[in-house]
Amino acid sequence: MTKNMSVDICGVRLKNPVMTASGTFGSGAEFSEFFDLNRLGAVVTKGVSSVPWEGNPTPRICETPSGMLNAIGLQNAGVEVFSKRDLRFLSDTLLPDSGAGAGSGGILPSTKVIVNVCGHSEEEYIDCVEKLASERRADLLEINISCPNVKEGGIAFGTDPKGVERITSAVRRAARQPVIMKLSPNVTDITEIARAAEAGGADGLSMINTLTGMKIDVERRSFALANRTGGLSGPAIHPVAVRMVYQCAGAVKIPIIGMGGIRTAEDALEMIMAGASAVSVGTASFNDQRTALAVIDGIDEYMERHHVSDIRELTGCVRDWET
Amino acid sequence: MTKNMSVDICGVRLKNPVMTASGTFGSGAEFSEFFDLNRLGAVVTKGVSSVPWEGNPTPRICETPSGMLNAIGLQNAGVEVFSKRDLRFLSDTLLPDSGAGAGSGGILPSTKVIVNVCGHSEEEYIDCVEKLASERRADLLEINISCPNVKEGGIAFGTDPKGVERITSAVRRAARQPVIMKLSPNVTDITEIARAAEAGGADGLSMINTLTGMKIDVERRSFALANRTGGLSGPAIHPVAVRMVYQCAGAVKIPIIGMGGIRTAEDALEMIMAGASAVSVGTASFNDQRTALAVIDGIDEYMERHHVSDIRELTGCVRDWET
Amino acid sequence: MKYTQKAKVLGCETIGKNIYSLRLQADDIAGSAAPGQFVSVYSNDSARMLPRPISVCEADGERGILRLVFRIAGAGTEEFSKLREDDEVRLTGPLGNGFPLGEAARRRVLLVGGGIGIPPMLETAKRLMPEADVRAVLGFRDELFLAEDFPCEVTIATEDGSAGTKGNVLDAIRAQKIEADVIFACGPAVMLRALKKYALEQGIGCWVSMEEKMACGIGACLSCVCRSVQTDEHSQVKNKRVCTEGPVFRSADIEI
Amino acid sequence: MKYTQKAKVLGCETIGKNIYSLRLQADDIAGSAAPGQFVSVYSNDSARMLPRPISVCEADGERGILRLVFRIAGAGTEEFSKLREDDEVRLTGPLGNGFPLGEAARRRVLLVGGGIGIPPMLETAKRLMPEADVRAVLGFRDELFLAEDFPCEVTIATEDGSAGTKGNVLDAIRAQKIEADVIFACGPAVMLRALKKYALEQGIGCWVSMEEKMACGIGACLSCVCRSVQTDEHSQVKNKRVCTEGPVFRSADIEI
Ligand SMILES: Cc1cc2nc3c(=O)[nH]c(=O)nc-3n(C[C@H](O)[C@H](O)[C@H](O)COP(=O)(O)OP(=O)(O)OC[C@H]3O[C@@H](n4cnc5c(N)ncnc54)[C@H](O)[C@@H]3O)c2cc1C
Ligand SMILES: Cc1cc2nc3c(=O)[nH]c(=O)nc-3n(C[C@H](O)[C@H](O)[C@H](O)COP(=O)(O)OP(=O)(O)OC[C@H]3O[C@@H](n4cnc5c(N)ncnc54)[C@H](O)[C@@H]3O)c2cc1C
Ligand SMILES: Cc1cc2nc3c(=O)[nH]c(=O)nc-3n(C[C@H](O)[C@H](O)[C@H](O)COP(=O)(O)O)c2cc1C
Ligand SMILES: Cc1cc2nc3c(=O)[nH]c(=O)nc-3n(C[C@H](O)[C@H](O)[C@H](O)COP(=O)(O)O)c2cc1C
Ligand code: FES
Ligand code: FES
Repeated sequence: MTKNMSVDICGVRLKNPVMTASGTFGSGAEFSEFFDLNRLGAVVTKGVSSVPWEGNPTPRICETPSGMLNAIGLQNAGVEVFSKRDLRFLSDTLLPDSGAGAGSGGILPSTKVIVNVCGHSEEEYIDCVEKLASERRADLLEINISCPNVKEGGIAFGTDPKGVERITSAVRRAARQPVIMKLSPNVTDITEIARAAEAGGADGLSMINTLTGMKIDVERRSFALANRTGGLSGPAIHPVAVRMVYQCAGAVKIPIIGMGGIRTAEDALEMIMAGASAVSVGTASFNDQRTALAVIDGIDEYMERHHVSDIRELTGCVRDWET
Repeated sequence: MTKNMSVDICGVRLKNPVMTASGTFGSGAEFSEFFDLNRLGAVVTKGVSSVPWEGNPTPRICETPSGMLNAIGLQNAGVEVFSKRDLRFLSDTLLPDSGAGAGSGGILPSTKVIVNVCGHSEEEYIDCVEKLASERRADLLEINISCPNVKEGGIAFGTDPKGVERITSAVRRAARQPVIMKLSPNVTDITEIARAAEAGGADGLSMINTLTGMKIDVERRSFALANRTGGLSGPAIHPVAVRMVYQCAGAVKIPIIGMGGIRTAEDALEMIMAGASAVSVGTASFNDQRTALAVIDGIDEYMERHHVSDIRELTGCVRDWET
Repeated sequence: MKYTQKAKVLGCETIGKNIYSLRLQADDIAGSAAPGQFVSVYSNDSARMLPRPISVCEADGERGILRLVFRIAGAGTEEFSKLREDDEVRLTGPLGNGFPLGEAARRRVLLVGGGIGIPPMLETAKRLMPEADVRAVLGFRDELFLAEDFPCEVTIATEDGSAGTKGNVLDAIRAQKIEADVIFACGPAVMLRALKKYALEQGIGCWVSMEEKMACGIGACLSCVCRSVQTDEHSQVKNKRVCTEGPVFRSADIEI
Repeated sequence: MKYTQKAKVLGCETIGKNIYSLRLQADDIAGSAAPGQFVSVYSNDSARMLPRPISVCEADGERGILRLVFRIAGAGTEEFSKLREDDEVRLTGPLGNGFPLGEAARRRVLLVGGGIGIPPMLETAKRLMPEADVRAVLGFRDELFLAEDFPCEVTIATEDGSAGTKGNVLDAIRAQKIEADVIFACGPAVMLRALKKYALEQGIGCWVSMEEKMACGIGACLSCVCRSVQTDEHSQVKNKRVCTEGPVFRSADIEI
């Protein structure tokens, strides 16, 4: 059967809807020892800021049932080194569009690069986004306004609709690439935040970032993380993520990249059926480096088995239960 | 070593800090085939309303990684049958206070009964609470303002601070027993809700109820639950619950009953160290009927091993990580 | 009396495509299980919190051996299919009501099993014989399983016609002109719905075993209800718990 | 080259209180592992997402056999302790840098292992001999394990004095007046801290193997950093990844 798995996100064509979640995949170099990055729809890079960040003290992570907490604190080498080293690596590694053809016999798009950006303040976001403006290898920008581990900025922007609209339009003005706003799930009404981002001019949404959580080491009677709280990710949060994607797909018109606990093709298909145009695999890559590939292959197998010729038939297709 | 495990919740003395989470334990009759309910600090009964409720269509539940979604929809036989049958059963089953003495050689309190109350409207809550006023076997009331599966009332009250304060003071006025407000975790700032409940006169807080989630059956392309969304519970949500208990323990003076994903004594101790005065075991009882007992025994063993003579030494004792 | 116990695996073997037969040393449960009852089987994977309800296929009370026959339907049953001798698995049971054997005494009983609904009919047949006049009609998609274990006369229906009557169990009942005073059945909802209608037409008693997702398995959580015609005494609404009032119901009493 | 592979369990046996020795058929990894490197061991329980880093205790490249020695520290290692012959477990490795064997060539090398830090010193000793002049100091709480497997001269310290010098490894080094040109060590942070100081005093080189919680194990997630004295080239801040720049560091280069 000829099948089309390619999707369009904010005007950028992906060869398939599967990418890697920011911060769980570095810039891809380490994972490229385990599989060919050219199989992915896109690589989403670790959050980058205008200058290098130290991040939080250790312990930065701990395991929880079907998930983990992290408080990396957005350690990163800064946008300059990122451009010179990480984007260069991706340029060298990712092949150009090929004629090997999607179902329709068309062009098979190359693996795209989505650069995740963080900042302590509006100015820092703008500065970083401007420095990325001339980078041809940055196809899309994903703006993290929801990292729970940064005191200033970060989560504050992400939970207040007015703040979200403001930062979105400021970034939108400064950016040359399409802008995807990455939302925090730690809110009463995610659709309000999604609509604010859309109103601010966002080209797309990524959801969800991590749920704020805490673990206590009862033997030591101390927090398990030096930062006290951390972000919960992994299969544990998948039902919350699917719910939020579903809610927002009904509330906004811009495309949604769904993430949160995806480990299998079924998990990814849930997101897609809930309304996501594409998906990211995060924590599950820590359990098996090749998870994203297995998800791609599993979606392909599902489409084959169910005679779905175009993945887009599945986007938002969920219906009520009937006996 | 003589140890005191007994705690005081809103002026009611419990023999130990472990109880059962509402809705996961019926009224205890079914579980009494598996262990002696008199071992528990308290039995918390399934949500009861002024008249019988039908609940939601099936499927009402599904499994998720380290958790489950439920949308029972608060089916219950109504407060009249509840009083005649369930409270009668508990009266007959639970022994009176005994002289078998806590550490101090004092009286060992009997197992208490906490009645969980739900309603579609303020009037229904009041009506039900008034009908329970004369019930001597209802030691405490737990008011569920956070069930996500009820269209009117329910979650609406639970996420708006003004609504929480209003319903709390209305119930407080109508109730003869101490009132514990049960909070929803589906909010941006749980401390705001907790303070509103305290301002309304709540004697204590229960947290957390379930996180709203969704599962999609990709083979059928339909929601896994007839109700579309359901409440996520089980070990998956434990880190979120611990975080919220910790936040609220710093924000209010009234005691907190911690719940959400407790499966082991360590999970319970995390809640206690985060600031909970008592804990409830919910979903984990579905995996093993005797989970609550194992938690009690495990806390006892921990106290022995760490030479903790009074459980209250552990309440809120968590400290920062030191290398 | 319900028991929660660790059971030791005596053997697990495949008896059809994706169908497994698991023999367990489970003294307490095997000693008290009745046909049509089920057990909750718990996963050894800590991410899977809920029990899997599986019917009693055979219960040898004297030797304390329980036989479960199941189809791989997802991760839980897949895990069980990999159990090896000497592994352990935790069970609660026996649960539910079971078939009303008294209704069958000295009458012509028709046991109807469809697909993975066949296993509970085996112990039912064994307990009813020889007092009752027992006949079984078993419906399969294609490949047969368990049919040879039945101690009574067996009529086969297969969807692809590879054995017995081509069609479903009702096609076989009609083709063979099987007469009965009472029907006990387990199988897919469509089959039970057809049997309910058939029993009504024939004016005979019909009991069916229902399925619903379960969390506690013991009547406490109200996950597993089915709609009943009359208001249920326990719930005070028209819902009955499959795990407690069922899984076996008089077909006239419930909506299928 | 790093590999992710399923390894077959050849045997798992206890060699001390809560200490287990696991032998695995893991051709690719065993074939390329260097001493001081580690592997990520993945749980078979789907609720445990993160790998457990375990040091290479022995690697027989020719036969493709890897030996891991670990202590039960929690649910993951408890699960591994129950592995039986023919079970499978997934691994990634070899990971990290390993000890700088070149620094030891033709010199007096002191290998120091404390508690569950002893296992990596075994393969290190085997690879250094006979070229280098190797001596090992092993510190235990009470019961000894692995000490007899070392091919070199071994000095023992026990906290309770039940064998060797009563006290810690430094007490033993001082008591035995052991001299060395270079130290390779693995063990608890307090021990490494003391050795770092000792090496500074003695003016000798010292390399230590560090521990930190890990998520990816391959350098991508920045979970596992330790503080470095100089700005790290990769991170551009004073953090080094234990899984990649380590686990073995020159003690003078990092904060312990
Ligand atoms: C009273 C009763 C008796 C049963 N007897 C048998 C039997 O003898 N042999 C057999 O093969 N199957 C039987 N089933 C069906 C069996 O319970 C499911 O196939 C099994 O639970 C699937 O689990 P899974 O993890 O493989 O699938 P998954 O789909 O991964 O399971 C996910 C969740 O859904 C539940 N679930 C999935 N399907 C069903 C179902 N059909 N009924 C109830 N819960 C379900 C599971 O228990 C689990 O909690 C019975 C069901 C009931 C209610
Ligand atoms: C490079 C390296 C090499 C190691 N080599 C060995 C060895 O050869 N033998 C041995 O017994 N132990 C070794 N350890 C420690 C071992 O990784 C932990 O004891 C193990 O991960 C505990 O897992 P658990 O599930 O039993 O404990 P839990 O406490 O339940 O684990 C929970 C989480 O914390 C992590 N964790 C817990 N303790 C540690 C620790 N000390 N270091 C890193 N992560 C930890 C686990 O990996 C897991 O993700 C090594 C650690 C590192 C970093
Ligand atoms: C270790 C770690 C680091 C992360 N770093 C970032 C980051 O830098 N920027 C960001 O937007 N999200 C970051 N995230 C969030 C993930 O991109 C993702 O939104 C979240 O983990 C949910 O997906 P998952 O459950 O598949 O991991 C990080 C998550 C983890 C676990
Ligand atoms: C099946 C089910 C039914 C529940 N019914 C109620 C209820 O009637 N009233 C209520 O306040 N909470 C109800 N809850 C929420 C639990 O009491 C508890 O707050 C939540 O499940 C988190 O705890 P756990 O993770 O230990 O289950 C229910 C939970 C489940 C799983
Ligand atoms: S499964 Fe809980 S009531 Fe039936
Ligand atoms: S564990 Fe991910 S960088 Fe070291």
